[in-house]
Amino acid sequence: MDTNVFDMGEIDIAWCPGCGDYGILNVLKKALAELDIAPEKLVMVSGIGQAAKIPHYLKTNFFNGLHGRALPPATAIKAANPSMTVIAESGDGDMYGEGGNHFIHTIRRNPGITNIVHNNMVYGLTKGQASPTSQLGFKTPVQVAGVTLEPFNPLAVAIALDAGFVARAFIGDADKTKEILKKAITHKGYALVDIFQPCVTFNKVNTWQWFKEHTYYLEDSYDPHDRSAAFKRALETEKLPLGIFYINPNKSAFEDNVGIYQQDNRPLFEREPDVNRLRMLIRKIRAAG
Amino acid sequence: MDTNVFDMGEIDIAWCPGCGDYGILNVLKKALAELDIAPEKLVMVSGIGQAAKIPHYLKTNFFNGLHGRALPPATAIKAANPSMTVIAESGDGDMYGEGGNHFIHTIRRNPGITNIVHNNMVYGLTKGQASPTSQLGFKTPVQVAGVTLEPFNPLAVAIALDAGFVARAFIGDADKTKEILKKAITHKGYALVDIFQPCVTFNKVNTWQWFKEHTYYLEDSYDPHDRSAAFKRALETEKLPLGIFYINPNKSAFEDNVGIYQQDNRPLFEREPDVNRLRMLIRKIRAAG
Amino acid sequence: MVREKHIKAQGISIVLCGQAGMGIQTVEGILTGMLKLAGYNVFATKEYMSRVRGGNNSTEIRVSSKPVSAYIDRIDILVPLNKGAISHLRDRISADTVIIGEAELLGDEVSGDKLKFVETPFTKIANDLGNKIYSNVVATGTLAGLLGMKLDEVCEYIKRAFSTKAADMISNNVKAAEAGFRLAADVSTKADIKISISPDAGVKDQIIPSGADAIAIGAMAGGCNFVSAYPMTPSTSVLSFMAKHGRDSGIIVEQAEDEISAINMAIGAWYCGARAMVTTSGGGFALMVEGVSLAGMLESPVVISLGQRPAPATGLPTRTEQADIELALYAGHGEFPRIIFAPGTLEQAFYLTARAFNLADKFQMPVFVLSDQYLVDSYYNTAAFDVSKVKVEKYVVKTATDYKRYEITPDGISPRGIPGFGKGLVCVDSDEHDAEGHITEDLGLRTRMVDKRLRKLESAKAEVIEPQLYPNCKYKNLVVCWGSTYPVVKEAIELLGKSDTSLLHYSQIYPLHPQTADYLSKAKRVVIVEGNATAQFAKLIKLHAGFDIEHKILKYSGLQFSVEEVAVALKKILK
Amino acid sequence: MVREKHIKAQGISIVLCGQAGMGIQTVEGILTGMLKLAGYNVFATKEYMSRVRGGNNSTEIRVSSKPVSAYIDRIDILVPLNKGAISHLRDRISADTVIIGEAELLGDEVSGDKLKFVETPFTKIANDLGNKIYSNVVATGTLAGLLGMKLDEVCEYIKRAFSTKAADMISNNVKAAEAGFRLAADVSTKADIKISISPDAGVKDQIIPSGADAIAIGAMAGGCNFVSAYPMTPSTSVLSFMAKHGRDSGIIVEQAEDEISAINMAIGAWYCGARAMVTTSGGGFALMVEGVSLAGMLESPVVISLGQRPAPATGLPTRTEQADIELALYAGHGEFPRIIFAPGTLEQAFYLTARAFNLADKFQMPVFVLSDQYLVDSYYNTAAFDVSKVKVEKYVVKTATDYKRYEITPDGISPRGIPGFGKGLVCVDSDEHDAEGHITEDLGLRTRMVDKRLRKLESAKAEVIEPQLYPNCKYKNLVVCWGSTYPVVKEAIELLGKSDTSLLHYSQIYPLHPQTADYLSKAKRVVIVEGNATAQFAKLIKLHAGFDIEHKILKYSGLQFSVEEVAVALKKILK
Ligand SMILES: Cc1ncc(C[n+]2csc(CCOP(=O)(O)OP(=O)(O)O)c2C)c(N)n1
Ligand SMILES: Cc1ncc(C[n+]2csc(CCOP(=O)(O)OP(=O)(O)O)c2C)c(N)n1
Ligand code: SF4
Ligand code: SF4
Ligand SMILES: [Mg+2]
Ligand SMILES: [Mg+2]
Repeated sequence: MDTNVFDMGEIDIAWCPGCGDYGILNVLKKALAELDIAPEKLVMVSGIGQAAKIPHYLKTNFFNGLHGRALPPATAIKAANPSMTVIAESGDGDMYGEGGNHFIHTIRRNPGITNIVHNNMVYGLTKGQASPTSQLGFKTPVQVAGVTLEPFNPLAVAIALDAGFVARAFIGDADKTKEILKKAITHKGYALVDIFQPCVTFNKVNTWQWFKEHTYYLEDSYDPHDRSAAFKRALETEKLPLGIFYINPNKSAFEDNVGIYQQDNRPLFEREPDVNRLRMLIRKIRAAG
Repeated sequence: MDTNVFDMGEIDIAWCPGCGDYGILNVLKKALAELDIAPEKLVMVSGIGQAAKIPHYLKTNFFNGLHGRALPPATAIKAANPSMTVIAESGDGDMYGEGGNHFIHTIRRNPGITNIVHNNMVYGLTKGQASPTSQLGFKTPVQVAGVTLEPFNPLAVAIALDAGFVARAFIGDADKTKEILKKAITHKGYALVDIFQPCVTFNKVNTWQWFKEHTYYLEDSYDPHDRSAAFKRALETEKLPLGIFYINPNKSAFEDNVGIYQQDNRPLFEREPDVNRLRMLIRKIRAAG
Repeated sequence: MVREKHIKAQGISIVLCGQAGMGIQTVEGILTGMLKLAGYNVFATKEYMSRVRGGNNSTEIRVSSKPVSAYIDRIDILVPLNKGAISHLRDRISADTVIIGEAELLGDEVSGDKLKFVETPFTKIANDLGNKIYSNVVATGTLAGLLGMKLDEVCEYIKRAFSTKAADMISNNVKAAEAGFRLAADVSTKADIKISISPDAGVKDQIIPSGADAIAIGAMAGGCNFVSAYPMTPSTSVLSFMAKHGRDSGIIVEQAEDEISAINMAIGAWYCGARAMVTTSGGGFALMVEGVSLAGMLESPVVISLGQRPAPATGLPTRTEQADIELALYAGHGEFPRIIFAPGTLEQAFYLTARAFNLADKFQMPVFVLSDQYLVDSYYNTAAFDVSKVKVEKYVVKTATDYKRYEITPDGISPRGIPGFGKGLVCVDSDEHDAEGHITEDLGLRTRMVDKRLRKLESAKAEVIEPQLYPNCKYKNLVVCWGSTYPVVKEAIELLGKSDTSLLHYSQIYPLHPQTADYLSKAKRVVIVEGNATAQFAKLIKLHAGFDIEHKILKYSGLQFSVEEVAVALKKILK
Repeated sequence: MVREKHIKAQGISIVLCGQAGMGIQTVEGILTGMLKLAGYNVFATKEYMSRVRGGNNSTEIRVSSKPVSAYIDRIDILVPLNKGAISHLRDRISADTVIIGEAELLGDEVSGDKLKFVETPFTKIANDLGNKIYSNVVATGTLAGLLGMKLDEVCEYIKRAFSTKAADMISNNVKAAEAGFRLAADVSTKADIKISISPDAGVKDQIIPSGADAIAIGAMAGGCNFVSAYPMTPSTSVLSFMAKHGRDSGIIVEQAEDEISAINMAIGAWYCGARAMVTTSGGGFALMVEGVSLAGMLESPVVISLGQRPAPATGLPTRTEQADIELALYAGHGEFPRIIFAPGTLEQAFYLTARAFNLADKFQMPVFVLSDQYLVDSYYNTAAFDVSKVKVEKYVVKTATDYKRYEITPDGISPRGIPGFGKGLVCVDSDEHDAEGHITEDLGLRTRMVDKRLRKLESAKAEVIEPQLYPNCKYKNLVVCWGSTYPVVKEAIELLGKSDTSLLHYSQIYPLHPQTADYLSKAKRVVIVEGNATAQFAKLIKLHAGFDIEHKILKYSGLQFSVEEVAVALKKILK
């Protein structure tokens, strides 16, 4: 499929020149096109933030909801119509801060969605406060003496929760990021892709250069099926590994667990209540005798 | 100190006969007494649930707040007056379900509080729905076909978040539980103690017997300072280890990081605004020139 | 005399009282089941503490020759199961109340000679059968006997009720019931009561759902196929019903990690073509307030089944109140329309919940079904809900390539497409947006979008349900109420027996019916009855109908109104 | 003529317009700083898009011989910095508007001959100095020159403003300012404008805070020592101020993981003796609704600084609106009292925020300071806040061993102890509780506790702040407004020049001042001005004062009212 099916034409993009978000947008379009996912069969779900504006910049169905709340609607959308490809995409503050509880429990629930997080280690849209992934000592207008909270390690937490697919990318490397995204999107069940994305305006510490210097790829020989090993790699801090940390292929997806698609694979919108069954049910209430 | 300083006298306790909650109450009182923590210097903070009723059953200061919201007020209480001993105690649903986001971020924030979780793998007060720690297949009036969500592993997640103290106990062994609690309470910074507590009314699977058969203690030789090793042990499921999984002694507590107690250790309630400083500040606004 | 007459007219009231976990529910379940089956009119309601074991809970069962559906204070027969039960109900026990039970269990509470106590050896009989657990069935038998049931009907029912148990369990239970039944004659004599309630031919074909059942079935009839919720008393019973019967009916029922997730899931589900509902109570709903606002902005349908209980905060988890109107009405930042139903009967609970789905879909706004613990937990026989009267109205359109989700239309309603149905793209946005659903900072467009959203309220007003006037449309005094208090106030007015006094019951409280001022200003005196402390519905009426109701009967103890107390309060005002 | 007179009376209005990140703020900051220092009355307000770079933002700066504090539509001098700026402001540009800038940057937008455009080579001059970044300072110099400032004052200020930079940066900036200053004469001639605004002796001793600054300093003066918040426009500036100045003043400022945590932290902090505040906006506040109810039940003080912006949902993040009254008023399940302030001036923002802490502490209830983006982001010179006028009133008691947190008292206020202070234990509970703070199911006590909590509202009513009447207490027409619109409506009434028309401004909107009906019924015609679509304050007045305001001037585009539009709308109504 041609990438340009996702093109919006001449639009005004609200991101700063030089921002890593542009790269993620491009890579995502390419990945989708290469996977032949038609715009009408895709739903982008996002929260609020700079990253969360991404659905406005590619041509597809989208649900741009509340700050921190992309995962619950994404889960429901997938469950209501499993034939759709669903991507939930937002920033680090949105997904790991405001949305932290959904992050944990969506992983447990394991819906067939791809969760892409633009990790710029800062709150971009609200002008530079610390995000959960901000590094220790990072100074901001609110964290005036520097961040003292332990940075949130999304990979380690996802592995602790036995997420089915856990990966990290750096948008400085578009090709590899695209390959990771493609694998994530085709993974059955929940897939996390945390993408390092420099915020050139509000994060003067974790710059393009910094990410380049502080990342490297997991070896080709690395086996992502060992949870404890994956955890150990996720803890590395001197240099941050990139790639697919962990895959658990043995999990069934939420939309399969809800138990209504086994006999009848129609999405919910095509269904009508079974009036006869309902009549019987009404008769049966409290009719123990 | 005598345990009876915490006794409430003749009161009506709302727990079911045979519930593990009684044991936790007793052990807690003993631990506190042995640590010589006076009732007036202690604040118990809880949410809502059967476990969360515990502050009503021992004589001390308490803040019995909202379901899922024990940790934020506990953090603030400790920060407002670091000389108090603060214990945040609730059930598994309260702490890991409704309160999941606070659980994550309180660990990152690392206030000097002890977080005790009554883990009965069920929602007791609301009559038997699944909790985040309910085991796969566990049937309830809401999870009619059995739980399909991956059980929440609080220890693995806490270790992933680099919590300073992570332990698990089983109230079937009061003495060892007491020792663990004492270490947790004296730990500087956040300490998690997840306590297996049979719910005799709504959890007919994870009974006293079941816990007895499915738990064992970490070896004496086990070193709780290795994070990856701790993680590995936290993943064990055939038999669930008990004891102190992980200690990180190198973390500074939130109340020390807020930066106001270094020069002046008075609690907030003893302080008055510095009027002269304020006058100067008012003069300085937008007076760049 | 008067009392006999009243019993004749309104049937008998039996109250069971004991600790949580003692088996009140067994007696209640079997008794109401067999009575209903035998064609008696039955009503049951309970009040209980927020604990799993212990405490003092009670259930009232009314049995009557004619339909009954309201809580009364009067206790004709009391079955106390433990010490504390009698003091718990002290205020409701009169010299005429027949108390049957075991002095040994009840202690000195029954020793007062003002009490009409008849010793009934339930436990002894049970022990003779080999296990004291049979004592509940013995008591059930006694009550059945007192009520004039036939022994074979009783035995037959017991057999069926325990049919899944072991053979000796079944036969022992039957024996227990028989033995209990035989006690009845003795009680009747000793207590000098004679109850003559006749079965009602119509009852057999009726059903006997609780408020929770009615709401849940209404949702199913309304095409609900997605429920996301977090457990919270008193809303959990709706959730459990949907869970139990959902899967086989193709309904997804998911317990969310919290209420925020629940409502955001529900909105996502509607976006993708499902018909979704959340069930919650005040405190849980408080967490959904941002989500309600999201529904307002996305113009998403969403059905919110909100079971009220006393607040603020955790309040009294298992009690009842009507204090969340204002919260439902004003929840959400910013301005956007909504609809609020407040059923007063099981029938209304069924039809209005079904209707909620159609209106939510049609007007693309949040629709509330405001119930409370009293409504949800009470049940009585009522005509079988007629599913054929409910049409699932779907307003989803198949999109064309140039589809625009937020097309500005005269009535404010934009045709609603869903992804995966048609050739168009469906774009919804929580920011202010243009017709295509894209973020805008065009401030003129902003104003038009606000206007568009608010216009939908005008459309919704055209379909407001009329308040119910009872018994006459000519009245001097008008008693206004809403939601669950309907049967109570209705019976109170009957009890009062003033032909110049009518009742006006609202089962839709917002938008307020446009003729409200007409109804109210026709009366010489208007009284409102509400289960809250600040007369919230009266305020709504003042605001939207410009009518200031002078007399207020308010209750906020956590207990529902009783027929008698409403009658007494009305009498004082209308004297 | 008229215009000249107006400029004389009300000073001149300069508007800067460009993309985010282009340096509007630099020009604005330096210009207002030097003007204020030189003794001019200055007012500045901005409107901006929700983006970090690009788009079209503008700042209005009014400079005047007498105090000004309101937004006007009129633009006397426009400095457009990019293509799009002129069309962005099209509606506000008149034939008299002098536009200075660079045709090359602005493209064909300036080619229309209806525009009074004067070419000013800011960039060229900057490039000559070695870097185009100096162009903003060149423009600043030109504006300073046009306004009649003295060159040495300008240079002096520039030097100080850049004093932390490298020496050549300082000198280049001074040169840039000088060069710009010298352009002014040319502009003056070409555009045929002469501005004569005189410094005002009083201004030098004044301060020039924004609304956010005023709220933050008010909080500090009120003894605030704990702030927990989650960033959200437009409340973040209060949070940042507290963060910047907090530590050294012994204030704990913590960014919470979400708004739920923020309010629960704040309540916990008060419990332990802190004086805590949360700062948030509508969507964030929506998440605090359960917490507000908790404060109601615990009888916890809590101060909520709520900056309004257009909603529902994400709405227009960086714009203004007054549509969250009802949300603030009814937030929380169940019934309990609260207080809502809505400052209209910087002075009110300061004093009322300080007062919020005292009242919260005294009445043990949530107290809101309702602001909005317009108030928070605007600034002007005002008398220095007098800290000595603010007393930190603490109502905490030292507990005795028999201390009972919820002792029932005649005024509903129980002495509030805190843990660690005294011999007693302090037990607070979100369930309904007894005097000791323990869970109760005593339903009589429940009723008394509800009554006790509601009684506090009566106490709070005794301390309601009077609405401000301006200019006369004799009037035929009365214009009612609240919150941030005060200066705008005030100036509109001055502009209107009708001596029979007065303004009534509410800085406390709940409880509503008891004389409201008196004020309103004295007028022949009453008009309300509100920045929302459904006239929420008018509804509050209808409900609590029983007065139905007929005429409404409402705006909900996301922009604040301008003086002119209020004047025009009033004229129409009062004709
Ligand atoms: C309930 C709520 N709280 C706060 C906000 C304000 N807000 C919008 S985006 C954002 C943070 C954005 O950070 P991140 O998610 O990291 O995205 P980025 O802008 O960095 O891409 C915040 C705090 C909001 N819109 N809603
Ligand atoms: C906001 C909110 N949602 C839901 C509830 C209802 N609720 C009270 S306790 C509870 C769960 C209790 O489970 P857990 O925390 O495991 O405690 P346990 O009773 O098992 O000790 C729930 C769902 C509530 N009180 N508040
Ligand atoms: S603020 Fe940062 S994250 Fe946002 S667009 Fe600009 S560079 Fe990107
Ligand atoms: S319901 Fe379960 S957890 Fe609660 S008291 Fe009873 S046994 Fe204990
Ligand atoms: Mg970010
Ligand atoms: Mg539990």
